[in-house]
Amino acid sequence: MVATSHDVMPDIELYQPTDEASALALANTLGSDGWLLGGGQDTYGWLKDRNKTPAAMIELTQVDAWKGIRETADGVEIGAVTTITEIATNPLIQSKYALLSTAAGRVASPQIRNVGTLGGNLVQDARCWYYRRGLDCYRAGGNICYADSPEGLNREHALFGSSRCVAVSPSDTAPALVALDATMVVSSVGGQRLIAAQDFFVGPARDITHMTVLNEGEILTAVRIPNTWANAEFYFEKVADRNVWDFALVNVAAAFKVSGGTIEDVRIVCGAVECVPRRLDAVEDAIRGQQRSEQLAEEVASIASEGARPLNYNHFKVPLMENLVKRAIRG
Amino acid sequence: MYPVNPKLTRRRFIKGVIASGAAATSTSIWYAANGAERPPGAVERLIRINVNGQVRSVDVPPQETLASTLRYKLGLTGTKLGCNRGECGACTVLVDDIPSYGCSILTHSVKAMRIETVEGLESANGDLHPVQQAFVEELSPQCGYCTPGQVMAAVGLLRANPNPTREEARQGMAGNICRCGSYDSYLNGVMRAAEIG
Amino acid sequence: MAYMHIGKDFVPPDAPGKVTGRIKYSEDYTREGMVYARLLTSPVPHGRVVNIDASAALAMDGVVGILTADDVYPDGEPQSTGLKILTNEPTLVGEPILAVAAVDEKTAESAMALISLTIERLPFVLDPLDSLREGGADAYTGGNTFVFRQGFAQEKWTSDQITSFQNGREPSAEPQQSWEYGDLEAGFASSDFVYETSFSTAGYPHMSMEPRSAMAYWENGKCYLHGTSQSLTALAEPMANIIGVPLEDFVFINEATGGGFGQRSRAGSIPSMAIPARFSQKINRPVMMRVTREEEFTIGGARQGLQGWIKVGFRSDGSMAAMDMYCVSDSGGKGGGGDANSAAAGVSALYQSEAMRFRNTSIGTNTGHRGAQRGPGENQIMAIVAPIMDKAAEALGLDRLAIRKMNAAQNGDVSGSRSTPFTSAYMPEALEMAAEQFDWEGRKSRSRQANGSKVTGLGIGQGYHNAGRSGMDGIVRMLPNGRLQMHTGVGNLGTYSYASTSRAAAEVLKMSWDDCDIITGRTDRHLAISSPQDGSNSIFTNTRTAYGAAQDMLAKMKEIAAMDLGGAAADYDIDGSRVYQITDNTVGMTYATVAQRALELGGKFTGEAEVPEDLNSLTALSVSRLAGSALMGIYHDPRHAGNPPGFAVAMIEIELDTETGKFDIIELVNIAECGTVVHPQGLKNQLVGGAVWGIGLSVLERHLYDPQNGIPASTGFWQSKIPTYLDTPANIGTGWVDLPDPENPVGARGIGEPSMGSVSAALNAAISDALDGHLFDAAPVTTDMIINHVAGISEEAIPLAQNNFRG
Amino acid sequence: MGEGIVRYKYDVWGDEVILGVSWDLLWVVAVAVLILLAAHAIIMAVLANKKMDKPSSEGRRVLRHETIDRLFHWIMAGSILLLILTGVAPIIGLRIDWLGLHWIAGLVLSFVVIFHIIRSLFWQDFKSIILAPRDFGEPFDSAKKPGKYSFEQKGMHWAVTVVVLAVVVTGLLMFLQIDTPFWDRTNSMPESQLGLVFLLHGLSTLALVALAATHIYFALRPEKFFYTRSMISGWISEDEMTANHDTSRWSPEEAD
Repeated sequence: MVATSHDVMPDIELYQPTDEASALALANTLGSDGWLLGGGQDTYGWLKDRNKTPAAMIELTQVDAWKGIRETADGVEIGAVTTITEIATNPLIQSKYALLSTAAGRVASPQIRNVGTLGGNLVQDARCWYYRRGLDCYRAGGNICYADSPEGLNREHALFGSSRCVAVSPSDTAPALVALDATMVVSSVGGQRLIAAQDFFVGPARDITHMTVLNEGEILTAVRIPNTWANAEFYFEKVADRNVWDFALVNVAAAFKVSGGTIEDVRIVCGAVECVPRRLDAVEDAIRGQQRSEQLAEEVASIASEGARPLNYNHFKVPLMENLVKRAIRG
Repeated sequence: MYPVNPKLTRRRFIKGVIASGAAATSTSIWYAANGAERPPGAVERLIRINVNGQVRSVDVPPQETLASTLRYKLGLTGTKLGCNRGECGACTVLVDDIPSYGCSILTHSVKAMRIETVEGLESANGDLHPVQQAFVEELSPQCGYCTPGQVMAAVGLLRANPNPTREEARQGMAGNICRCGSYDSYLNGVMRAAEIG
Repeated sequence: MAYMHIGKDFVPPDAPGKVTGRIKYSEDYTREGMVYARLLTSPVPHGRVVNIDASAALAMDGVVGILTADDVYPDGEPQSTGLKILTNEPTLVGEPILAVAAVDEKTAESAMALISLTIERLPFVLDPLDSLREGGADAYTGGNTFVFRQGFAQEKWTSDQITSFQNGREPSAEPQQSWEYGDLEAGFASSDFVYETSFSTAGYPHMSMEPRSAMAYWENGKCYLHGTSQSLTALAEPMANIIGVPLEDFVFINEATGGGFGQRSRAGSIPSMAIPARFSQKINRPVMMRVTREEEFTIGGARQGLQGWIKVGFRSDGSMAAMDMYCVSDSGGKGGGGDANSAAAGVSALYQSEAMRFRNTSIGTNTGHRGAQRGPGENQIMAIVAPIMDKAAEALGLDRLAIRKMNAAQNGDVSGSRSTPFTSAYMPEALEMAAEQFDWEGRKSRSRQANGSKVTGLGIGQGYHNAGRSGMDGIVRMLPNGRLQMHTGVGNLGTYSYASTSRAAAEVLKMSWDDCDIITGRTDRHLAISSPQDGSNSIFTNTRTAYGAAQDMLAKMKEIAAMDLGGAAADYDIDGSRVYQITDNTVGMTYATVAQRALELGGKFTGEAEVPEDLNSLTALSVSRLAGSALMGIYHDPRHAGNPPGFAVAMIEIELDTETGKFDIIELVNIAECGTVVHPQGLKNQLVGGAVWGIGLSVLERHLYDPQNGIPASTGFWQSKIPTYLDTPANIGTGWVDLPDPENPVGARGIGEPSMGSVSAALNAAISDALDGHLFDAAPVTTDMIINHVAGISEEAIPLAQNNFRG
Repeated sequence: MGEGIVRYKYDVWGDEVILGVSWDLLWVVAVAVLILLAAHAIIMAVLANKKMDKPSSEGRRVLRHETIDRLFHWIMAGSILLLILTGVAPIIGLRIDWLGLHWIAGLVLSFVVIFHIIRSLFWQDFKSIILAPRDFGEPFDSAKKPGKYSFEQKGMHWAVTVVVLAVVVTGLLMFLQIDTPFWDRTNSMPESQLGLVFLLHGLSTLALVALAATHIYFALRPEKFFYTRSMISGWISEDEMTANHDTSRWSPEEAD
């Protein structure tokens, strides 16, 4: 449907369950015909363009059980339909997990943060413009990638882990949650499963048409952040063309446990360089046990981009990624 | 010769129509179809919404955006559509005091909430809201198309933070594009509104 | 001069309506029985519609009709590169082919999927150099360029010529267009520093906030069109021609326009408004055509991209001895423009090069509609030239401010191909004022200082545009109740110039602003012609007409007073809405009384006789309809002599982070040199708005097409990167020189465009400064370019490519 | 069933082009093959009551397949099974990193197929596998015994040949359309052609799935199992040879 500009919401049914059981039942019954609706900030464009044509929307934001931020025995649990603004401004998150509140504060624009949910930010679809235009590319179930070709416009695309599709993970909160060793709580009528944040996202090699491991009928209902990284030293930075709305060219989320200047443990995760948030294990290994310093940052930064396979127009992401890692280590 | 829109287009379309529960019948456009074949549990079309302090009854299809309801059902055309994609802010309205893009929110999602638009800001005796007054005094608007959105964002901002610094105001207003580039003048307006408000 | 209104702020009558949402833009109207049209647009970058089968769509419930190019052009489409109402020969993706009307938009969109469109695909090209290359595809069916009065033609260079150009050497091909003054060779021979480079500047879309939606209906044989434009009356007559309705049967209604930056000035660049008009005529229902953001991108116009070569020579004192410029201009799939020519004229005006040569070839590409956009040409080239000026200053050991002063335009100077004298020019004063406000002397030592990964860069930029026209008309009326009715044809595009220019009339008549009404918003209010509101000309052009019309009224009032109270007209003066005898101010009559007398007297006093003969047709029609209704002041403005320049100077301090390629603007001042200030708040808005636009040009905005398929990538605000609050400084310093221009009765000249060029130039210069004087020779300079430069990566960008973000 | 045999998509300009085969057919093929083979198994079980004599595997052994050919067969079998497995995984929703394995297996298959073609043309008894008109009478006349290969075996061989060649050629064309360690994809094939290639690859895959299932089924059948053994160890017994083959048309060497 690329031939012409569509702009009006076509007929789509809407369900507004107010309890978990009916929401899960609806998700189960409707399967792929049911569109899970959080804040809708990555929904209405698809629908207005008629590039996605679900029969119905299941609004999740009326289910109180999936809202809000709760302190738990071993950390904090955030309901998946909690708004990004709430996370960015929540005192508990700000004090213990400032990495997440900072990242949340850099998402899109104030109004999008006011309505958009954490779950929506995590499961949002790829932002590759070819895909968004409704072209039948690999990610849309087709047999071609328009971005990964000699003349394709791939300035914003992946350095790593591309397999036919070169779209990147667009989320700002996802790298933060991976860095915080968060766990995703996924529910369905069949029960609940817990998935480590790192395993929640999926690249094109394993599933080219999805960004997460959620199956039909499953709903991301909460995110649990363990105490492990509470009050650690954090670093988040996002570099985007414009400072509002735009998705990261590269972002970095890092957590450090530092004692006497020595890095005891660390997590460094980059977004927008791969289809999933990219955990930089090699850098982590290289700096664990070392003194956190400018010099260390300089030494190990190049490890960050090892294995990068730049496309025609995204070579700049290599130094940018290295620089952001450098800045994270420098603190 | 390349037929651009052959039979498959039609098939995809028909599939879409059937999927959306609105199989084309021969009577009064979509309304009958929508009304007759609604699955159980789906939202009721006839709703009452609180807009600018008034409760209004209105027939809203499940998929309708708030901006559409306001503009085309309630005649509140102050809320503008600049992009219809949440990329500009011209449609900003307040939902329970929170600035939100009217183009990117369903009317049904906010039917239990207080909706305020630019038309609802003046006092009963016709006095401009302090933000509006300040925007006039600073001549913040240029072409004016983004102005209702800027006004609503500013009102929302000042309700949450009555005395913002200029930097806080800038961050708070950031979800509104002004193609004329009047940001400086709008910020002057916000700061003045905070003074007179 | 002490003015009553000129130079004073006021509340423009539309300002309250803007903050309350009460003012109406075209899409805010509705009408009984209105149906909704949506556009089916071209899926291919170049093609020919072979067949349209709409039978299934027309059979659908709720569909009212379709309108095709065959309906609007029964005798065939006009053969030009101009945008068509609808077309069967699309030359860009998204060009409107047909419209469908239905009872609601959703139905119209659904109906579109039922229309079977058969299109023959034709070869397409997205970069002018690809088309210029031998064997390269042509954007149009008849060639790759359109020669005025001659038609389509084909322009080809050899591969060697293209490659040599891409490698930074002077193009050797014969240009389509050229001019020259001075002795170029001698100029370069006498130069102590010569810089030569190829450069490129990207085109990008206008993206006015309001999409060009329009609604039309017919009533009693008259066509009523609710539209959007940046000119009101200047657009009306040609719009009537496009629709095919006599001017006297056409009513154009346009109270407010959601932004106009060049592409809503003339009817030819917004013919889509004729779609609802013709559709309504065909189906006999009011038709609303809401235009989407994506459609606004494709047909809403874009700046031309320039691929050029430039060579500049400076003498040891810093004076610019010679400038040679060769451009290949991207004319897009429709439209075109004179950006390259204006760029050269702008350099000539700003830097007063002693010798100069300009050459240009315009080539079509199957990309978006092109045309004039805020400072077309000047603003792109200033971003290229400003860093070169700094390079020269560095090479010659001069201060960067000093080299600009050395070349600055002053009273008596001339510029351009015809060595036209300025009506007045005070660039040195503007530079001085900017330097003072910015504290250039205090800041200049911070240049290139590093603080961690951050480096300070300073930039000075100058902007110019020819900013004034003449030859338009003015109408004012005095009602018997003493209220002044100013019938302005100036459009309301957001500059408030419709109001501020009208104030010249109030000034002449020394009237309280409260007693004045601006009559505008729709042509059936009988308005005077204005010039098209592009080229920063409104303030100059239309204060002349308002002033002249008021002078005519003043003369008539004195004549009536003399007739009734004795003496000669010259014996009378005015104040407090009274005409009185100079010798005895108790003898006089109020404006209201004069107006009543005028109605009794009729004839020339009420516009029923002795109407100026050379009035434009639209003004003449208005006058004939107003005749006899009130005391009238009617004026036809003669041509002025000279070039009224609009000048601006900007200074910027940035802190550029070499690790991220991002920068903060620490300080930005933008100073106007535009004659007498008429409306300070309006001028300030132009200066801050121009600054935001300048930032967009220099670092952000883009216009992307997929090189493989010709489909547009940047159809929304997101991908076209319109600057936001957080990409622009929280404070922008402004100021103005405020010296009167002799060719304007209130001393005013325009400013809208130069206020942008100054900032785009200063910012590019500041970035270059922060990077040790590195010249990108391109605009925009984007984050990735800066990162690549710092990292020493040369990305696989095609040299001079127009169509990728690398530029 | 679903959308028929062919799936369509829109190309970048909105034209309808072939996307590939409808994978619903995978289930059709799977079910059809299962039914047919089950039917065959039942019939055979019924016939088995008539007590057919099974030739003894003891005694003198003759060489049926040389080591190199057995190696070829098993490499080919392995690669095809891996190709089917990795190719089908994403279709049935298994989230595995399949593409690398798939093209490596595809390359292996391509090489061994080329090897086999060359070897069969110059070093093997090519005639033994040729389907001659007289072979078609074989199933209807129990007196007629085949040479080295039975009619069914020849049929299977040629069916596999055609299908494998189709899958290899289309596979190689598709290989050019992805990034590999050897090259970057060029996007040079028009979308309509690309779709055709995908369609042929898909159709041949479906055929291959059916053929592979059939082949494996027969390989495991007790009365044919000595052939499978011969593909592992190379020999069959003289009894098995004389019971199933016309020794005037096939006189193999004695096995080691």
